[in-house]
Amino acid sequence: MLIGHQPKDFLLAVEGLTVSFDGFKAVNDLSFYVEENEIRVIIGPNGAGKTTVLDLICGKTKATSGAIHFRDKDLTKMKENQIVQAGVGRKFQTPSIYDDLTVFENLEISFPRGRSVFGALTFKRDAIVRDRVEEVAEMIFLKDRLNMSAELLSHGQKQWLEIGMLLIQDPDLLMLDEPVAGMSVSERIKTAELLNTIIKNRSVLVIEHDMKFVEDIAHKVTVLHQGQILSEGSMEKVKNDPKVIEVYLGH
Amino acid sequence: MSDNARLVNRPELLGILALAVLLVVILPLSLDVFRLNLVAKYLTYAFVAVGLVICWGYGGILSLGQGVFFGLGGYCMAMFLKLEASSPENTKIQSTPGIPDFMDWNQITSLPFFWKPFHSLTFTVIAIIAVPAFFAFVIGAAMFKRRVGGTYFAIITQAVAAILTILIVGQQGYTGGINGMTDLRTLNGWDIRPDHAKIVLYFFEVACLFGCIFIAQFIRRSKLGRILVAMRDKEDRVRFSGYSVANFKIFAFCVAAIFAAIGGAMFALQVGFMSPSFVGIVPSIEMVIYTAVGGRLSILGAVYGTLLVNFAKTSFSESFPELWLFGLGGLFIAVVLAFPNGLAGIWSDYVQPQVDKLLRKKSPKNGWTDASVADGAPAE
Amino acid sequence: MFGEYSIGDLGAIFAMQGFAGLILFSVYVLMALGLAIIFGQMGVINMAHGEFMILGAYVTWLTSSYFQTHLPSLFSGYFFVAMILAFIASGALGMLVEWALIRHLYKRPLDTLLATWGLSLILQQTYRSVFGAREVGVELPQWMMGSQQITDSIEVPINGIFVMCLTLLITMAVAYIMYKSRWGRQVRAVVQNRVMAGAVGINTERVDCYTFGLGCGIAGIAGSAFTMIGSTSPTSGQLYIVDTFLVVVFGGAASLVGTIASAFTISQAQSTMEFFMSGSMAKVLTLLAIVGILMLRPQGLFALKVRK
Amino acid sequence: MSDEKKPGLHSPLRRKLLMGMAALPALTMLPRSSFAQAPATSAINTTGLAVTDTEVTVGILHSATGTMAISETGSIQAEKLAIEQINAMGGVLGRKIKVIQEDGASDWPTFAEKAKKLLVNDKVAAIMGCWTSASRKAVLPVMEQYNGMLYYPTFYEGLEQSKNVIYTGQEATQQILAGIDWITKEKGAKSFYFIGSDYIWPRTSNKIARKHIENMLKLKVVGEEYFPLGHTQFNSVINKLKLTKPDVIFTDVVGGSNVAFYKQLKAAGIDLSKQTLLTISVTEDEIDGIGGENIAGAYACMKYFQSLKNENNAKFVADFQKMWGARTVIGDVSQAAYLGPWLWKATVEKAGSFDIDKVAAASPGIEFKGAPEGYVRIHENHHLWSKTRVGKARLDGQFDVVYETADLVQPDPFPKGYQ
Repeated sequence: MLIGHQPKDFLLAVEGLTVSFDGFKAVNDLSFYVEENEIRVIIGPNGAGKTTVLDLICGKTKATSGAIHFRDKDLTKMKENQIVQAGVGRKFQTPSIYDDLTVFENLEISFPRGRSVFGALTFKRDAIVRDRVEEVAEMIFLKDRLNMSAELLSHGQKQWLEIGMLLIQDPDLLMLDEPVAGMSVSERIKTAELLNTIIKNRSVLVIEHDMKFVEDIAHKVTVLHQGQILSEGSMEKVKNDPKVIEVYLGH
Repeated sequence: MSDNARLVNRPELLGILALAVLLVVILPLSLDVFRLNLVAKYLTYAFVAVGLVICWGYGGILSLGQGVFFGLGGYCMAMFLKLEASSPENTKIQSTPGIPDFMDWNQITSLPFFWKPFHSLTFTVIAIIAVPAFFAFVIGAAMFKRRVGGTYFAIITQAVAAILTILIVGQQGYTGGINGMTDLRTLNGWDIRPDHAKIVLYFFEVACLFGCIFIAQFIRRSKLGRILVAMRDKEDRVRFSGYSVANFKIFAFCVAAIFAAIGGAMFALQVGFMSPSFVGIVPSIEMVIYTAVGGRLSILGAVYGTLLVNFAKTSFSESFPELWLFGLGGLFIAVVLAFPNGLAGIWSDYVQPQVDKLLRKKSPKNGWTDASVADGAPAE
Repeated sequence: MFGEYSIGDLGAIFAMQGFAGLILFSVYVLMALGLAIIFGQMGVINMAHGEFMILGAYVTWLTSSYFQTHLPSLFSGYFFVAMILAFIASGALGMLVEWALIRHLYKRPLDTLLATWGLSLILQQTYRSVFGAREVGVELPQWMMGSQQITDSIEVPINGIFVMCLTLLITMAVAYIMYKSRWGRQVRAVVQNRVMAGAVGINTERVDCYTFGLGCGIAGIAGSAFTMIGSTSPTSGQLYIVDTFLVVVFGGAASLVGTIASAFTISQAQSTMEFFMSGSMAKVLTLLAIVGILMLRPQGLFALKVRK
Repeated sequence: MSDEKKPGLHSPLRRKLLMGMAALPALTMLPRSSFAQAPATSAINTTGLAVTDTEVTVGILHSATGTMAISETGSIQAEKLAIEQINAMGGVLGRKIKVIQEDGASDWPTFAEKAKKLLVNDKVAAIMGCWTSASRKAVLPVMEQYNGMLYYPTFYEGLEQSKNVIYTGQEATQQILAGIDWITKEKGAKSFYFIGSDYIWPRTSNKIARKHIENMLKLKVVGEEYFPLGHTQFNSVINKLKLTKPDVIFTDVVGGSNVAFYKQLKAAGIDLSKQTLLTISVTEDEIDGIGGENIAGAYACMKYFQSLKNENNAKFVADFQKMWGARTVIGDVSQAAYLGPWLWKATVEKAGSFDIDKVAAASPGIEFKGAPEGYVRIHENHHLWSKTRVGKARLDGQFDVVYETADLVQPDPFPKGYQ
């Protein structure tokens, strides 16, 4: 919009982003900007293209047209692992962890060192790694389960573990896809607490349905509808936008 | 080195020692040279099986073309040996002495350029590793960078095996055709055919096999091993933890290819010839079954599986040739349906608990399982 | 090489060569259809596909022997009976195999590959024990032999025409079953979302079983038809397996149109190249080209870009 | 000793001859302590072979499983028949032949492994076996290293000669040249088209045929095509045949490809009663699978056909079918395999010893007058002198013998001017 030519002022600048699947435009000419240390929540009805936006940013899906700038890098031209290395972390909707490994190993793999083939071969589990893993494990309430096989964790614990895996990566932009979905009430509370601690000092992009939760954390809300932005701004502003009300009540 | 980087834990160490005792002491003492040479032949396949543990068991990449690499390694070795066996004195009845006999039969009058470097043993040894690694890299890079995996990859490796077989058979002037390269005699002047040479070669091979086992074990215990497991499980997650999944797959595939090639080279030395019948689809799939029988996640299991299947093949086909195919077919099905972790799975599910029980009774403080659980963990 | 022939000669040869390509095309489609259903719709790699074909061939041989000795007057029509029997035999065996083996392995596609390979070994040895190691010669009714003169210099083999018609018929039948019938919708529903399909009342296990049976049954018909042009021995099935898989994969596994298109491309390429170079090199080049293209376009010729 | 138990096994004349041959060394070498007594084991076996006072062990090494089982079954049957007949006549040097059969499983290293087992563990006095060139090439170094004796039955490409092998089939020049000469004269052929499977035997055979046709007969070869083993689609090459219209199609396609080739040839309207086709790879065994109606009219160039009319053969065919079933057919290789045990017996008896070196040295000049193909003799180069014949395929899967060379053809495994 205003300063689209100087994306450096934003951490993330999405401009004119379009992707079509076999003619169907899941995301259509979408533009939005995320600042440093901003918490942005994307809401919208099912099929609005929310998850697709995250897929596009993290490189899982290739854009048909448009640009995604992260600091001074064009993410549309990079591979997934390069995007991660540039500082973008992504949590999936369903917990995506390694069932065959222990909690410790799950976290260790996400530790940002030894990511090349040779690096992985010569990787040593030294004090730095161990301390960091333990620190993160403490944050995600799994400190006493480090040696447990991850497949034995409960659903909520798996969600936490994945959040922990992101945390240990220390990304500048954290993308969370429905982090509290499928959790029990007590787990939800703990998760909100957890998220509140980890979103400090970084930008966060969250997809969430739980409005209470959204209201708690969001700096700014973007409402997506049919692949396009319906409304954008503070929670207060969005809530009172007649277009938003129509879409939500229409359902 | 910190405790986590320890190469083997206690049960594994015992397993390796047991295998070493079997291969280095028991078999050589109890078998005559003929049988020992058979074991040596089986062990050449064990190299392939160990490679498949890394590539298939850990990496989840099922290659049905390991015969290609076994063949490439074997042919590299055989080319060197054949050149040595084709000295001008040995081949003076040919129209062009000094070139391999099959070239002479095919009216080739001078050594083709790509044969010439194989006069050098050093070059040959490098080629045994480098040629298959290069092929595996090219195939792997092309496939994995484009996210071809699973069944597609298996089918394409099969096609590669088919292509190479047809090429070798068709280009008989350069490759010996369907007969392969036969009558290999000496290695740098040292006759590889007599019994004492077979015994020396056997121990050399066992040493190389242990070398490969240790390399495989090192890979398995490194973070790379855990990444392979992670990849097999949730490929996308690994990618979004910042790793290039393709590179790791290429690496695993190349390691498997190199192991297979070493096995092939050993085969040429042990058996004294190399032929396209090891390159094709059927032998390639049989090599997979060795790994499956041993347990696709167990390096030592792969060796035992190879020995067991081949021993069964030899003895069955001696007494009941008809039953053998039923047996082999049944083995494939049984391993897949009932024992997906093969011998190693049977061992850890049924035998080891009994052993543990016995050991615990004797010395309650010295539990193996404690060691294995704690291993790989930070707190110790 | 063409200098010494007249234009008419050359025209005739090219016409016949085009026809040879069409026959090869039909053969590939017949081979691949059953596999395309099994691999494309169910994701199962059936390495015993060739053996199911050979079962059809043996059934044809048995039928022909029976008609020769018991019903010689009806011999000219036995082939149709044989094809139906081949379909039933292979289909029934397929359903049995699905029930006993495949259904336990749907979540492990690579393991189906190993298990069905084991099955293929067992079937081969069974054929060898029952029918002997040697090839059996299937005698054809007189009307299926020889060729049809189209012009003075163009003639086409009758069994080639027969295979082409059969292929057309079966392709149409399969297309109808998969895309128009209620059952076909069920199959596709199960492919797309097994849990959901089960939830809306589709008996997914039965659909799987019938789908596998249908694929194997078509393999049986293909085997029956191939007695006209190929050999029938316990190991003949293995000759087809790589080609068949490549046709299916090259086409893009989930698409019948893709399978047909890829069969067409491969057969035309192969038959054209065979005309200009030795059969061995033609084969190598064809395979290389397929592998090369698959490396560049791993999803095959006809795969849709879908939203995951 | 048990000679009389099977009366009529051979004609009386030949039986006397064989008896004489068997008795000769016994008479010359051993003390005549008793009429029926066999020579002492220590005298006739100085190298530790598996020979006892009553038995001698011989190996049979063929593929009973795998793709080659189709072809090799006939050889196994013929060898077992010959051995049973020899045992019925009293065996070799008074010792019954005991057979150890091993399965090569169509896999060349397995052949080498089993050959080694037979020689090293079982210490067999001779091995009847191998079929493909590849299996022979794999076994050859083993035979030479451990000094064994192999009787190899298949017609093959030549370019080989070993002290440790007797080649009872024809080498390429023996099989091909006379046939090509005859067909050229008979049909006034001017042009030839070669079609073969892609491996060493067809390529070498075709090379020899080409040299003969181009250099000796001054005629033309208008095409030469090879297909991978197991290839089943021949429509393109059939079109090329239609384009080039050769006088003679010369084929050496093997295995399952054979069936496909002839079926498609017939379907394409190439009538073998009008188009001359000469094959060197189709015996009665192959026609079983191809179907007589698909190949009737083709000419095959072999040294033996089941329909051959002579006393020996009538007897052989009757015995063979009695042992293995009335519908069993006998091809060229089966007959050659049948020669192996008989030639070995004759050689051992001439040498008066089972020792390999003595048997190898005694081999040249050994005759076998009871051969179904007629008289054969071992050449200095360990191949057989034998006649070449051309047969014309009939509808019932048999051949009419239309030509045979007047004399035995000399084996020439390293033919000058053909390499």
